[in-house]
Amino acid sequence: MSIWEYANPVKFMRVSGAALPWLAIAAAVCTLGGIAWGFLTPEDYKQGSTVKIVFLHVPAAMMAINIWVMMLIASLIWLIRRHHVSALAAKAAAPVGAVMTLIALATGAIWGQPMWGTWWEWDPRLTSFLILLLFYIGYIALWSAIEDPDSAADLTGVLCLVGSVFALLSRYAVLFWNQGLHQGASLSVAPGERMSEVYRYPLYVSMLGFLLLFLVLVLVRTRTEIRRRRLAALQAREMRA
Amino acid sequence: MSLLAVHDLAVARGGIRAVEGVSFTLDAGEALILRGPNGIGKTTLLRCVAGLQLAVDGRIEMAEDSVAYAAHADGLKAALTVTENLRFWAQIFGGGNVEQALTAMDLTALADRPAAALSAGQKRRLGLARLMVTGRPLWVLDEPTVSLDAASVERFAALVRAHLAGGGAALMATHIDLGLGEARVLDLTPYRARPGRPPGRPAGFNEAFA
Amino acid sequence: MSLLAVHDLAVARGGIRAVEGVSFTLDAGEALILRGPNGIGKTTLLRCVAGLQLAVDGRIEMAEDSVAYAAHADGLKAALTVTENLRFWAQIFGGGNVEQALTAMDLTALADRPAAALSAGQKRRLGLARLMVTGRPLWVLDEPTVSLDAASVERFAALVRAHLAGGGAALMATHIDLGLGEARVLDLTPYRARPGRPPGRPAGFNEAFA
Amino acid sequence: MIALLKRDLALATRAGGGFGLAVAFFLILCALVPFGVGPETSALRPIAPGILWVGALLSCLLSLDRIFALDHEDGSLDLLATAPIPLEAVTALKALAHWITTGLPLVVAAPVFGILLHLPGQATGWLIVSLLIGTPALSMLGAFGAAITVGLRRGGLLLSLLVLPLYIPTLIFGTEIIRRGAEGGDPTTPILFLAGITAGVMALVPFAAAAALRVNLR
Amino acid sequence: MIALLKRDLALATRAGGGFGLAVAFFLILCALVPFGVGPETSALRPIAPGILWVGALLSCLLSLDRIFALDHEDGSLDLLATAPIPLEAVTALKALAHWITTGLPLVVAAPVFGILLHLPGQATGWLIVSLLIGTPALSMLGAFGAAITVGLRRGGLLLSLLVLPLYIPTLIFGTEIIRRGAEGGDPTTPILFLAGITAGVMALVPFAAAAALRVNLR
Amino acid sequence: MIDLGKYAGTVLAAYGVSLLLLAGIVWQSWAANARARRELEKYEKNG
Ligand code: HEM
Ligand SMILES: Nc1ncnc2c1ncn2[C@@H]1O[C@H](COP(=O)(O)OP(=O)(O)OP(=O)(O)O)[C@@H](O)[C@H]1O
Ligand SMILES: Nc1ncnc2c1ncn2[C@@H]1O[C@H](COP(=O)(O)OP(=O)(O)OP(=O)(O)O)[C@@H](O)[C@H]1O
Ligand SMILES: [Mg+2]
Ligand SMILES: [Mg+2]
Repeated sequence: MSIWEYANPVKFMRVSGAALPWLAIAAAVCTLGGIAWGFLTPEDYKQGSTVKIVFLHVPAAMMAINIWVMMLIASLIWLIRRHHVSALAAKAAAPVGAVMTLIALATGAIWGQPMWGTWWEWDPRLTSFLILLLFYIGYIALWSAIEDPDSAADLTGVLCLVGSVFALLSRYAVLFWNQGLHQGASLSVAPGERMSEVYRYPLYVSMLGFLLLFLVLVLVRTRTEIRRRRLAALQAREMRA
Repeated sequence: MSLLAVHDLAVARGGIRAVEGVSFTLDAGEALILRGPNGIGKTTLLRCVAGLQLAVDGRIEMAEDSVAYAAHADGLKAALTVTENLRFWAQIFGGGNVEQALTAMDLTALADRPAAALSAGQKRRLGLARLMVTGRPLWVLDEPTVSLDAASVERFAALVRAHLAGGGAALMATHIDLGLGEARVLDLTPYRARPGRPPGRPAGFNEAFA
Repeated sequence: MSLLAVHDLAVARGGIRAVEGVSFTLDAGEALILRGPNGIGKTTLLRCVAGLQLAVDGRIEMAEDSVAYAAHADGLKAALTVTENLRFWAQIFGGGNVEQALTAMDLTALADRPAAALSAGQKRRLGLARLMVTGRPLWVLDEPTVSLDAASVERFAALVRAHLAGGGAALMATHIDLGLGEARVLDLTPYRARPGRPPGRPAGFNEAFA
Repeated sequence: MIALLKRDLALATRAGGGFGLAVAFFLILCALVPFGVGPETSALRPIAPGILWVGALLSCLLSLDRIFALDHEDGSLDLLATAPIPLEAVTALKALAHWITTGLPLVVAAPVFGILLHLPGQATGWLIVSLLIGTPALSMLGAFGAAITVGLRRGGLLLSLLVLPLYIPTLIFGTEIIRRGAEGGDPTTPILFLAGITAGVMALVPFAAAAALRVNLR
Repeated sequence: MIALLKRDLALATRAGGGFGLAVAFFLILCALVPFGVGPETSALRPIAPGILWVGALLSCLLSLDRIFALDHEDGSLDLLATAPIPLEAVTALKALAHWITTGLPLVVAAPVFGILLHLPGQATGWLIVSLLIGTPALSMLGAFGAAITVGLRRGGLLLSLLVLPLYIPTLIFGTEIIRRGAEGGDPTTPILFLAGITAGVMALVPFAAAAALRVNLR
Repeated sequence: MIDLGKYAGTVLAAYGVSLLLLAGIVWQSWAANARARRELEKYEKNG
């Protein structure tokens, strides 16, 4: 059986419906467990208790990027193979990605206040995230503006493609822009290898939790979209008859 | 030689099939009139033939670049004069005699008027004159005589006859009588798509999830 | 008692008079149908009566706030449901029973659908239901049966008859048969405005400088 | 009357209503300016109030053409004109609905976006005050511009051109409030002027807008 | 092909075509900013390149919705799609026409408006260079956004929202050219980047835009 | 209760904001799904 079969709405509904309860439990356990564990870790000698923010910040930042990549893949599948469910999955993922980006931005900003003495700095990495948020907003806005679902799926797919290229391009432009000003004085975050095991394991759990949470949310939201489409389809057919 | 051959065509609008199983051929010198109640899918079928949308099923056989399409919107620019409008389309389609088209549709007197100052019927005549300058053999016309008065309808019929006599063909959708007695008529009512999930690829979201 | 009296009316569109010298009265319980070729000025006259534009000449006598106007555009919001659309207009015009209007136009089953999901004919029915909730005695209708199928046209005729029986009146412009045999018909063709500078105030720039 | 307001709010928040687009545009503008003028706090801080105000103005501007045009296209405006509500009230209500769906969110969002531009903390309060007093005038003047251009196809750019000059006094007093307030000065005078402008606009412009609408309807 | 370009230019310069509106909008924007940030030279000079670029960007933006929408409404787009010109060429030509009627006038006007913002003299040349290289990309990306939103009524705000993020790299390199040039540095690198972006956009975006148009036509 | 030191406000704010946002998207997803299911079932029942 090929993976493409799951793009059949009926099969998708059946399989996702069966998997969802277990996934939801796992997601809840890992997310809440990871966050709580992180909250209980000891203070860092340098960053104090603010190190606890990493257990929200890093998973969210990671997911923010990964979700966009997933949307890109789903859009490509739709544009090339015309699997309707994958178009709806891309639509379903976008708000989740936007929220993840917001969490990364918000926790980063809150963290920056004690660490850097400012809420916001036009550091390349932060700036790239702001730009990513803009792309999410545009994508979501386009989906909600177009009434005809077939056109909406195609047009948002094209936008996702072009947007991905420009998101990448913007990242390089931003690197050029800010380093062109103060050479090398970038506010880079702590390198990973300095992180001790006390922090590493809760971080892994939390990252897994965010990933599972994303999966659950995408499945639920895709199911919502499928139901809405089905209702609209039945009504349209009745109207035509 | 047939200018257009349609085999077992199914077309969809709004993600749902409108008509299916439509087949016909159109030879040089022939005219075919599509009829059917509102919403059966005449416009959709014509747009498929014109290449503006894809057929869901079936085949359309014809030479490339042989279609001239005309619908309710005439593609006229209000700020340009009658001649300018016509010359533009002549250049885009590569050829076509503008003067001759103006004469045929009795627009010579209005040649230097901006299109904004034309009445609805005059605009429509200009839209039909555009067909002549495309130099294309197959005319695909969607309700071509909307808002024309009786004299202009006759003039239109004469125009189509001349086109047919010159080896062209015409495919038209209309609700009213065009005064083209020799044209074949195809009523689309029996081809209305059956509801229910059809086999094969769904036409769009609405069919995929119905 | 006459609901509407029009005396020697002249109306203008695009700065030029369309019809002039039109007079008629409309009593409670009466319907009047305006006829005439395209572009004669039916729509313009109706908009004058509805108070949307000023007459160039002549008088229109009627009680204030007695007109309900309905034209091609139904004033429906695609994003609102059928009930929401209707309730809005009922509230704006102060009163009117929404349920009853829904029932009369056979829209109860569709009450919770967004207007976007209605077919053209259903939209038209909703537009007519709007007339009922205005509670106004004089209906001014511009081509009310466009895109209605035969059954809906009959339903519309019944609606108008009920309105007339209830002491209302209707002024309609149409090209087709509405199935209202009892209605008077006024052909506007003889009232086409004579070209040339009319006496009195010019209707607009185009006339002032002609 | 309330029904009209409620409908406009409902339409704005339903799918396709464009609620939130103005705020998103505002965010983009605030993000673009640093790309243009450079990321240094010293460059951004002094211009932050001005940029925020100009940004709010432009965001307001771009949503104006919806005020009447959609109602014009679907015939609602004809029907509203024959309804027993004066057209002046209709314009005022529609401007109010525009303010609630556009101006108010901008006021709420401005302090957050101020962070991006390193707006000094003590200026934030004055930013909110000035926007709160000033934006109603923006919506009402915008409704006037929208009423004038309602009959034009794709008249968005012309609308901007007509309306922006009308916004200048509001902009001047609005930023003056923030500047004085942030410097610890007394912003009472510009506040009074701004409130005066807004009050005057609310009282008089509906009549002009209704007149323009009547011309466009016939 | 030439006929299409000529027609679009003729339409833009006839009555109602909106030629010059973008420059007027640009002027108003440049005039508004000093009201917002204060009139001092010291305040305006450092931000002048950025403001001019952002202003040019926004002026370009507001005229975008005309690129395809008018042709869509009157049916010309259907006819162009059936004409023996590939739709990719149509989008590229329309973007070119937009650039000639909007981008080029902005390039010409920018140095003049730079005076309003106290742009330093040695920066003017670089301003022109950067705009000349960058604005074609703005028009082409704008045509892409216009193609995506052509079916929407009153999609102007959404169009801006989609297009502005795509403008970011152009904006960054454009202002970087001026900053480096004015400081006497070597602007070759940003010039090369900007030219590269423009070239890439011109080569690839017409295909995306034509694909979007095809979706909207069916 | 664990001691967060001088950064208590910072840490709590970060956790608060994040959990709020997460709860928001979870709730919205769930509510929308429930609503879609209800409407579809209602339609399918009414024929
Ligand atoms: C709004 C602001 C911020 C944003 C958008 C942001 C974004 C990011 C991103 C994208 C990552 C990389 C995640 C990955 O690739 O795994 C990251 C990691 C990290 N950030 Fe931030 N950040 C922000 C502010 C801050 C601040 C203020 C601090 C603390 C001083 C901080 C500390 C960290 C740390 C410690 C990591 C983990 C690095 C690693 O081990 O990979 N961030 N952030
Ligand atoms: N934008 C749309 N979205 C969804 N359905 C549509 C859309 N446009 C048309 N339809 C539907 O598609 C079907 C076919 O429409 P089409 O315009 O081809 O009919 P037609 O035969 O040309 O009708 P007419 O005689 O009124 O011109 C109709 O049932 C119509 O309701
Ligand atoms: N916007 C306009 N500018 C100039 N002239 C116009 C305009 N709209 C209509 N006209 C002209 O005004 C005259 C009256 O038009 P009106 O719409 O009242 O006609 P009508 O009798 O309703 O026609 P129909 O039967 O087609 O509905 C027509 O000659 C028409 O060409
Ligand atoms: Mg049709
Ligand atoms: Mg009429």
